[in-house]
Amino acid sequence: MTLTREQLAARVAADVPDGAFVNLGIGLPTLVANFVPADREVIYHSENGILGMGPAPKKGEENPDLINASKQYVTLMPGAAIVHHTDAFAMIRGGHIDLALLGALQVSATGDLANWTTSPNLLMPGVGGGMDLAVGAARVWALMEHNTRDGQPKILECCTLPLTAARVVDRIYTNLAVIDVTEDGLVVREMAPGLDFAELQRRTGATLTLANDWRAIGLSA
Amino acid sequence: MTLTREQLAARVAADVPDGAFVNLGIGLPTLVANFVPADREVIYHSENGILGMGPAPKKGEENPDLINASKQYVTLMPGAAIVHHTDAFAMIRGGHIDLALLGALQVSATGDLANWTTSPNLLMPGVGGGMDLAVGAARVWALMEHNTRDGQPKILECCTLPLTAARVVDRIYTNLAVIDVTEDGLVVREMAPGLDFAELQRRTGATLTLANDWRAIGLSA
Amino acid sequence: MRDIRVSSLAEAVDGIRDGMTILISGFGNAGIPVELIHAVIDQGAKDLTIVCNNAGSGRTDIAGLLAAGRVRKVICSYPKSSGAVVFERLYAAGRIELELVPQGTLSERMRAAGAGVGGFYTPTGAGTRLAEGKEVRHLNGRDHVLEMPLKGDVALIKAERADRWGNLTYNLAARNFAPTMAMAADLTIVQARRIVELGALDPETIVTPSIFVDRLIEVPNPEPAGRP
Amino acid sequence: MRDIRVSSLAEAVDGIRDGMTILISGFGNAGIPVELIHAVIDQGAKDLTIVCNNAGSGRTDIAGLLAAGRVRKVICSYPKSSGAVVFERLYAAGRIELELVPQGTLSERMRAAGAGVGGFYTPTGAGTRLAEGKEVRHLNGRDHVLEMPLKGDVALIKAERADRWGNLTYNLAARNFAPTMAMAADLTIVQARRIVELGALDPETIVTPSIFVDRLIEVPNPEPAGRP
Repeated sequence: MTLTREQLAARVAADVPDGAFVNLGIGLPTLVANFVPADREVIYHSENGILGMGPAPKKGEENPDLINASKQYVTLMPGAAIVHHTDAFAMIRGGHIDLALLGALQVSATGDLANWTTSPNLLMPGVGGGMDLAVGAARVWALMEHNTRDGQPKILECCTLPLTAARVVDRIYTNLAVIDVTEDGLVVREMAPGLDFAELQRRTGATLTLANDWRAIGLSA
Repeated sequence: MTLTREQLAARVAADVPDGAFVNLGIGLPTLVANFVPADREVIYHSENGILGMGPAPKKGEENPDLINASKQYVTLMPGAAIVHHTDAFAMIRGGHIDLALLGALQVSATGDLANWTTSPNLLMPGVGGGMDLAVGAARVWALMEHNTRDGQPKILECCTLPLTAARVVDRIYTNLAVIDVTEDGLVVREMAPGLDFAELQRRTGATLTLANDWRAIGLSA
Repeated sequence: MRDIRVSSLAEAVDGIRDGMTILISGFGNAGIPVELIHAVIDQGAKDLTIVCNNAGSGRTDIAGLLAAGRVRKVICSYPKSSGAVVFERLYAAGRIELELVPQGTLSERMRAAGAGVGGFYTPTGAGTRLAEGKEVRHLNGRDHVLEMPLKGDVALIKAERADRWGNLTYNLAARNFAPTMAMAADLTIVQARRIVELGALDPETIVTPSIFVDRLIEVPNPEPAGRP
Repeated sequence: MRDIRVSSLAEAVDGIRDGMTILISGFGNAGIPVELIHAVIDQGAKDLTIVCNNAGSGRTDIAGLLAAGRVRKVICSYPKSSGAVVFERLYAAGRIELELVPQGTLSERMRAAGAGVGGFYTPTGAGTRLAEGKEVRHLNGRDHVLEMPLKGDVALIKAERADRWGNLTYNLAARNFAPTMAMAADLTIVQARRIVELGALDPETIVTPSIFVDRLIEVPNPEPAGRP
């Protein structure tokens, strides 16, 4: 079996530490916040100048001057701070963000990340803060489907798409597995229930090692 | 005759433009503020994070958290802003300060400034924000006695003391003359009443040119 | 006396010339100085380079400036926002130049211009296409790219409150690039929702100090940005 | 839950080790974290490098740390303040090392450490003794010196108000180096005159956001610095 988007988000959420400063990328990472246990106080950073971002406002209470990096309406938590863009990026680039959850198009065996353009000729590209986050955050977790829609692997020995940053990803969460990027290569910590390692390897474009203490991904969602 | 310290300060003050952002160095420059005409709104910057510094407080109203770069108690003008040190120096280094009035030990014919140490071996030196101000301010005026106590010239072809910054001084005010540093060398705009040019040149270690429209320094103090 | 208030939007943008580089505050639709941009459209300067995080959405403000054919080049991090139809059309047609800069580097380059930093090394972008042709240096165990200051001839800024010296505050996340851009231009022009008496702003909570601001106009009810 | 409050000054400075670099907020006697410095004296770490604008006056706090023989090196812009008798004596005796840095460069180097800048070019100091041995580069028509980030293992910070996340405000010009130093250290330790409820500080007027602070202790009536 493979995880749904919600199951994947819930699995990632289980690992988000209490009290951490976290930046959530656009898409799947944003979904993670919905599954973080209520007893954890996670402080969300948005690169347009918010530290301590809260959930979406109630209908009718949206403030056009209070949006996140994905341009969605948000709220502030008690303890939030507003800063300007350069300071918001000092938090990122200076290594102060504990954890960045980033969507990925490809990840290499050495933790190279490609997540900003599928286009070799950069037609209508947009990079946003992705390169800053990938390079600057203390830990980077990449979230993605394990394979492309047409079945191609997204975990590769070397990325074929333009890089966002080299050697930055610490951990990969996919709908099939949780994989650590280590100095000894890619180590599988968890696999989707019922999946066997040979099948996982077959669907992966880089050599995997199965951890001795691997386990099945726990599904809470 | 030669100008007193007060006369010199008053002469400089007459040239401080209305509405300007000005940083006053320690010593003689600080005295200038006392002589700026009351109808001019000059905005004083202090490198420890004050823009819009006001005069000394009344006795008994001193606040130990409100001091200037010389560690003297000051007040705030309406319109003042408090910033942190790095931002205060961004104002200096980014060229935003219209005018820095700096005390000088020596000034060269090309506007090199030496004002931070008299010691060739740097025994107990202190540089403070002098190099930043000399390099960063849009205009730099050097204020000093024309000669040392033992009669040596302080305006020289080349400074003999360690430099604060090269080619930064725009104008020199001394107790004998007002001298512009130009691409054609040092041009005397004003001389102390009664002083003749030959005498001024004799007391100066670099070649001077007397401006055609030179005049005697007006004494208001 | 320092009093930088001007009496009309036309006066606010007076003197902007063809070929200038204009920094425009805002992120998404928050903090975009709509009325100042429209004044630039009316004013007529062309062949402009604009620096802003996004390349405009809808048909008004930034998109309006692009649609009017005034912009030669856009320097930004994320031109492809939803609704960036005008930019998309011009870019696809090869009628506009794009310099894509990582968002943090964009902000830091402007900060460098404002703070007198002549250039700086950052690991952001190293080993990527956006660093092609740039000097790379290994520092502290990591490849860094040399990035140069990005200075504006003009900055157009939207603020919340202001006084006649030019001290500014902003509203929430509409602050974004404005304080940095205000530092980074030769001529910083501000539209504020409200101009207050000198001394009414708390010195400790002013975000942009007056020294970074050159012209000020009150626009009490600014239009939202990115209208269709 | 994020709650960085600690219950004693000893706990606040726990773990500071011999040989560490400590950034100490303050300019003159404003903003010096006197009680934290005294806790470091009590704690006993030695062979320290301290970074602060001045090298202490009187006999307490920074001067006390110097007098206790704990400091190997001072990095500062202006050691010779009036009353810097302890430093003067140690320096004259060759018992302390001094790295003299222009004040703006000192601040900018710490900011670089906090903001992930790997190095930067500044015209300040070019052609002077303080640039001897440093790389010089001609940029934008002017000589620039390459300056490297200055990072602390620890920062000792004095603040006015704080909350349990570590958001900070300061009092007037006691702000000075604190916000920059708070960014620039691995372990930022703060003494605040008052700790308030989370949410009591206005998000728009917080000066140091919580992400830069690691430990917090309330010191309601701090001693003045520089006592004889």
